[in-house]
Amino acid sequence: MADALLSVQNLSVDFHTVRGTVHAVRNVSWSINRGETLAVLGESGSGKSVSASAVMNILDIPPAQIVGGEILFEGKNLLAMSNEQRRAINGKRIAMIFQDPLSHLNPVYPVGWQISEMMTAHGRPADEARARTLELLGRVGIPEPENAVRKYPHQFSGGQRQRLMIAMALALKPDILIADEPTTALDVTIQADVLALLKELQAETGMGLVLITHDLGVVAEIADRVVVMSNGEIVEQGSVRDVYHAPQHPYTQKLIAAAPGKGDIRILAPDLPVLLEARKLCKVYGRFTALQDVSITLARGQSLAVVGESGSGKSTLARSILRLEEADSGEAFWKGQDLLKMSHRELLGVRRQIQMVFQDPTQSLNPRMSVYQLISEGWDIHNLVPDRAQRQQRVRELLEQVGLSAEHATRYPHQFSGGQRQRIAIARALALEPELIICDEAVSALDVSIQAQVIALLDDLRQRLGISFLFIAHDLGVVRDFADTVIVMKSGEIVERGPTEQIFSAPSHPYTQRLLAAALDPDPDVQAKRRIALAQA
Amino acid sequence: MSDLSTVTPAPSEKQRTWPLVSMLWRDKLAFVSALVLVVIVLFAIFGPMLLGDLATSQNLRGRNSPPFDLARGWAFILGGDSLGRPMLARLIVAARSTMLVAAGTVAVAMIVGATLGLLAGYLGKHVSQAIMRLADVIMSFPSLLIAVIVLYVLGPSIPNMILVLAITRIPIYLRTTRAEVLEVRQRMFVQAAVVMGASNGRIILRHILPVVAPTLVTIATLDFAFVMLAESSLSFLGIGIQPPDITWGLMVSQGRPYLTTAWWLAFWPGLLIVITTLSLNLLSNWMRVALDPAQRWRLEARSTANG
Amino acid sequence: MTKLISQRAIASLLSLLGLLVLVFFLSRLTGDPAALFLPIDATEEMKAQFRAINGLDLPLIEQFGRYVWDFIHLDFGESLRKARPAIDVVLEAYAWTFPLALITMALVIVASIVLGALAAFNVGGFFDRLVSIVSLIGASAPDFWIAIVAIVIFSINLAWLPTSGVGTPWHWIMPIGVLFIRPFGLIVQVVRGSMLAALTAPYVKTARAKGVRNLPIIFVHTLRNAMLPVITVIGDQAAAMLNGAVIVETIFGFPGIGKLMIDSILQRDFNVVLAAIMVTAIAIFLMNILIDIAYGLLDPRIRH
Amino acid sequence: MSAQQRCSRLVTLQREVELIFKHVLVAALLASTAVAPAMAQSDTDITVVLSEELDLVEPCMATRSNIGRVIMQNISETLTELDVRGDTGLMPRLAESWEDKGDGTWQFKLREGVTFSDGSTFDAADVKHSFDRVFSEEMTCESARYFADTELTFNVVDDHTIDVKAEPAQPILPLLMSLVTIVPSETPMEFVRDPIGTGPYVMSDWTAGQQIVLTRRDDYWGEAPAVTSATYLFRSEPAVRAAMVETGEADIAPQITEVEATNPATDFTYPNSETVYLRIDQTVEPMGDLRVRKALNAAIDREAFIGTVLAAGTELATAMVPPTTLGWNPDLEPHPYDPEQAKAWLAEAEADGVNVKAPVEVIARTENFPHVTEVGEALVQMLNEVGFNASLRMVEVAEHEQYYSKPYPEGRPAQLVVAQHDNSRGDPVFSMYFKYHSEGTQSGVNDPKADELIEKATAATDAERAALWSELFAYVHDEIVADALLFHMVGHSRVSERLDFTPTIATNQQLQLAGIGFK
Repeated sequence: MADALLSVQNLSVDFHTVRGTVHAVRNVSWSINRGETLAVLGESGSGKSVSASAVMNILDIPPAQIVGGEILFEGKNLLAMSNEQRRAINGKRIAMIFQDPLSHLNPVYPVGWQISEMMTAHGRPADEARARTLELLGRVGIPEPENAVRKYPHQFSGGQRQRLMIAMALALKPDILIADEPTTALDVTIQADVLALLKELQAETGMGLVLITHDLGVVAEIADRVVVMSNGEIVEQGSVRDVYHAPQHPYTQKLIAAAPGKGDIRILAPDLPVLLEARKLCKVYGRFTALQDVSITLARGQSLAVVGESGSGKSTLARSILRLEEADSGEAFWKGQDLLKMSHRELLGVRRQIQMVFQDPTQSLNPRMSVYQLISEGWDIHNLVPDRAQRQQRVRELLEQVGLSAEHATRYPHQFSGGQRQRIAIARALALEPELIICDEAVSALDVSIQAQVIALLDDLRQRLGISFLFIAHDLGVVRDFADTVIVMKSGEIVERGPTEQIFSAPSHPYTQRLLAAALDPDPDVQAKRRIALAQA
Repeated sequence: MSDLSTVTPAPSEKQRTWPLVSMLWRDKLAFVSALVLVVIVLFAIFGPMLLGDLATSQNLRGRNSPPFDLARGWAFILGGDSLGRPMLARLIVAARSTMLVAAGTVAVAMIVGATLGLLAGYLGKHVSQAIMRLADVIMSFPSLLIAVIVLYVLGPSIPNMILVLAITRIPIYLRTTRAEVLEVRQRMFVQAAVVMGASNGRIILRHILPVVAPTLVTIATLDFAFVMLAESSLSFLGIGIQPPDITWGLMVSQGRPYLTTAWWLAFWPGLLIVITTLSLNLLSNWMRVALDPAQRWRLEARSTANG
Repeated sequence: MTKLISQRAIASLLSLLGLLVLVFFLSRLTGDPAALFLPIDATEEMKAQFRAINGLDLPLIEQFGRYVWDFIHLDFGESLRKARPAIDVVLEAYAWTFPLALITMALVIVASIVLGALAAFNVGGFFDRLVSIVSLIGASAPDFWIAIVAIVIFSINLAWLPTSGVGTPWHWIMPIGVLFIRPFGLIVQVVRGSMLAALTAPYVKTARAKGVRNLPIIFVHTLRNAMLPVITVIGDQAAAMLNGAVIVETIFGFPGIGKLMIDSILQRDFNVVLAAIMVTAIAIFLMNILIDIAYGLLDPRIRH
Repeated sequence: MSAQQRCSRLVTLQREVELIFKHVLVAALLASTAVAPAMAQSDTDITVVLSEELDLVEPCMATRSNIGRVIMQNISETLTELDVRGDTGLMPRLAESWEDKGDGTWQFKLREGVTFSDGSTFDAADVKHSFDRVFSEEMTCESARYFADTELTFNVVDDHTIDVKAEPAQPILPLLMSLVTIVPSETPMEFVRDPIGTGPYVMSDWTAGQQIVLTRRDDYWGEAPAVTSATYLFRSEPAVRAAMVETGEADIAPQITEVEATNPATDFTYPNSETVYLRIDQTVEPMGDLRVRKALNAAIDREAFIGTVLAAGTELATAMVPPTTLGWNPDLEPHPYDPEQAKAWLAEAEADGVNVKAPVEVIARTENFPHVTEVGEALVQMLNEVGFNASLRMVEVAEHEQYYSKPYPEGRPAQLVVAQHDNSRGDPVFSMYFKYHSEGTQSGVNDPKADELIEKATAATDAERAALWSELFAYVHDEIVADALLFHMVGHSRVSERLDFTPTIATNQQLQLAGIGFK
């Protein structure tokens, strides 16, 4: 370990907050050599990024404080070096790419300038940097590099932006590339492309790759070794196959078990009454068509999943039905009445019956309202449950229903974890006893272990209360576990629809096929097979 | 970066407010500022009651007595003014009108501006356009002309002064509120309220206003100082507060002719304006950091470093 | 961009008309210019004659109609007191206010951006506190106070600078200096605040990970991103300055628009007041366009 | 507006815009070269710093003091001239002599060999034209007010003789002639910007907002004055004006404040012909009662103001006009300060059912005279000490005018208007009608005897006139106690030590450059 190119040894980092000191990581050690790929796997709050940030000297000190350990690069302790010495290593010997390339690229400078700067900052002449930039852009697959250098980050797609970040990071052929959740914000097909590119480049340059991720699929796809982190500590490490097939630590076991897409597939009960029927919905923003002739039917007790990548129009569909946006044309019948033609007064009555759970509970819950206020607000609006004692009783019941306890009612959203917050959002939706709940990426932002719990909760509600679900998601595994019917959308149109079983086992549309192929399986062996199959195809 | 929230124990409400006070105590500058403001507010509340007569008792033959001379009693420690009244007593008594004008102006401007801003931000394009044009008109309307019109038509008095100054400050709040509302209305929890069927009024008051309020309060703090100075300038031009009302701004402008011969007439009230402004700004700077979870660590870190 | 500007032009024209109506009628509520133009013992006949000559005896609505008609023909009327076209009087004053505002704002912008940015980088440190406190003290001291003290110190005691007037560059130093203080204090704070937020932005992490030095991180990467709110405040301050600096102009005998405005308002010289407001409004409108262009230059996302 | 006019307006606009850019350029250039200020002035050039800019430099407006200070007897001259500081009385200027031809007609013999600064010769036609301008319907000349109810007929006898007939007869017509400036007969019937006169100076530059420069004429009819050129600057801040003389940027600063006037070598204090008083409106309770007015006067400790809030040298007033005025009554004594007596009078009045507790507003105008606010505050306190229910109200100029001049606002409370009145004209007629006649614009008096006295005095001449005025002064001061006369004010001027010049009471209205010498 000591002779590794980069090794983190017994690193401990504290964060000082007003509530006391948080041990962000404790005694973390890992190492990497050229040519290797190491995955650091963990859920949010596990401290998986902290050690990488310490390597790059980008921890905010304060509040962070390195309380122990050392980081050896070529045998020299980075932590003992001057800022100037570390600056010379950053970018040149060790480079880093980040989760959200849009915010990590400077929005006000052309990308060409930003890539060149990586070189000029390390003393390369400007003309050489310019030439190399064009070369790099070509290499990472950005079309028309001569034009692209003059463009700004916002003019590229998400996948292209991550390619730009990669081009920038690799400009000086670093020995080690640290990638912090590089594909998390990307669509599955793009994710596959970016991971493939990283692998290619690694093969070309022989660099070591440290990949920080929460996604078992990504680990299975790309990594040689994996370090599993939980609560700031390494709980398990080893080769990817060993860890997947024989996890030793209970946390790792739980994590692997929670990975979606392995349960039974649901089958839609026949002859249920139709609740919602949308016909030929269209919505156009300027030159962009968000919805084109989209028709769906949803029966009572059905859970209909709408799958698609970003920009496919799946959220617009939900928002149009809810009249959060006005569709340009089409009809949407709720129990035979056209929602789109209702007056505000008529709509108010229907609003009780259709509720929505949003993607990010941190944002969808008003931070200044207590849980009690959040849940009871719907009753205020619709003049329900006037009795105070009865209200408290109902809130208590709802909280218990979603797996929280009654004393949570007086707290505020920020005092809960992400999964708990989503439960509150669900309780809020349930308070109005709706017949349909629209879930817009309702579990996408959650950690896998929590995701599984929330899915289980929703499924339980569907069975017990007969609620219908319109389930919008991009994660096929989750859809497979929850939906009985699937609609696949692309560019505002429905390209395929059918029972879940059929979509997953015998997709007919090429796009559906591509989606399924690009989805990563947590099992490294399965993933290896897929990779070979994909390469042959 | 990882989200650390799940690692941190969820603190209770009590824990959340007390650290603010202890954080304030740790930042000595902000703490002193808060203390100064409390004292000034106390002056404003009790000053006229206790010192009202002392502050108005003239003595023509004992005018402009220099400061730091206890011969005429403690009230003259800061000197006497051009009518032989004790500066200290007058400064304390003037705190009330000064605060009244400043606070009144800021309150009126904020309430009117924020209301219009909320409407402009949340209601349709036409309302918004109309309100914004109105703001443009107010902004190009010279404040001096407003002052002269109001004072001519309604006469000089503290409420009218508040009216004049408030009119000129409304656009600041209006524009800020509108800009914030345009952003906040896109947030998920507002959409969630819409889905539940909440009315516009409910959304504005229950969901948007509480989010916009901290920004408004920050602006108000800074505006407070601006208003004191604006009021002083109007007095300088002869269209501001007039005796027998008394404010620090008026005292500065009345002391102006004596700047070279009896500096204390204009200096003390000027100093008080500076101190108040400084305290408000320091406190507001501190608050901006303290109330923003993304920046709070700066204070926490400093406090740990200090001890 | 052209579309934006033309939209803005229409909106501004509307505001301009609103302003015209408002100022025209409100100012006429404030008393009789004849009584102010003529001595206290002037006869009623003389006052009537003055009103007749200046058309003030007509019904208000007719006066307004005439004013608008002339206004459309670029005629802003005669000054009631100076027997000259109001617009000439105003533009003459503007010829002084404009360079004063321009030079002062240029200095303010440079100084506040450099100091504010450095203070933000040094947050909580000595330099940060020094900049904050000095700028705040400067910004919260009454300006006539500073102006007179400056004259006493620099003209009388030290005899370095002339007391007032506009003859030479030396004459400009004190007015600019006094005028500088308040916007500087304000903008320094805004720059600092905006920079503080920008310095926590993810792209700063990227730059640090790239091995970029501190100075380029502050002045190249962060500053440009932090400039948008600053530009807005600069715009507000510049607009205020285009309205003239009444106090500074009054004390330093600087023949600018602010002094003209307060004199004309107090003397009820309606035509000059209206012309001054119109010219200022147009100048502010043009400046707002400049600011919109500046937004676009600074931030490509706005441009596209 | 014709097309041509519009075109020229556009050209003007264009020129102004160019001017703006020129200033920017010049400022930038100058700032970069940073040359020390070089005042290219000869020893006999002087600089005068005035408190306000002139709106007009129009000869027929020369009785407005800020205009008169520049124009009067410097650019434009009058037929006669009142010696305000000495006792010579009325002196010849452009008229060499005058005589009363009876029947209201006065004949003036004009000086010969006088030329205007444009080269034309001064003759009787110019005099007639000058008066035609004053009475013209096309412009509002200030001097017209001195002839309010008088019809003047001009009869040009020959080039240098003119008969002026006044209807009704005007005994002080020659004195009034000292108020009307003479312009050439070519002068248009509108306000001019390039005044032409017969005076020793000609206006060589007027840069609006900055300066006016007068240069000495070589072809002046009289003795050539010592000052070759005078530059007038405008600064509204008294401290700045004083500082400018101190630093050598200016030579004369009329109207500095008493606070600034601290250097005996350069600072002069002199009566400035201004009288401050409280105008009482007798029509509103409780001011209709004589005892209340007496109490009011007795309540004011006038002496306390002098040397404190007001400058030492300020005199207590017993009349609306300064002591240099015709008929001034030396026997009158200021009302003594006697608060006990005041209280007694008030009690007496109250016993008779007068509501002495009715609110009384003391209305003063900001910037009316130095320390007006303090004066107001002190007055209110003094009134309240004897039992009035007084409060202070400071207003700006336009509003003050509303309260000061008729018609007074309806439904007003009792108002005491603090006002300052200037009469350096030598004859009380310019004051008494307005302030004490029941028809007077600022009068709060409605007393038949006062009316009668004023009318009689106005028509009388010489000793009788003086006696009548004296009687009137005594009557309004002692008998009806028409108002609360307070002070004859003093002015302060700072004069550079290199000048031989002593400012006097006349300096308020005019500043004759000819009277300035060099040491």
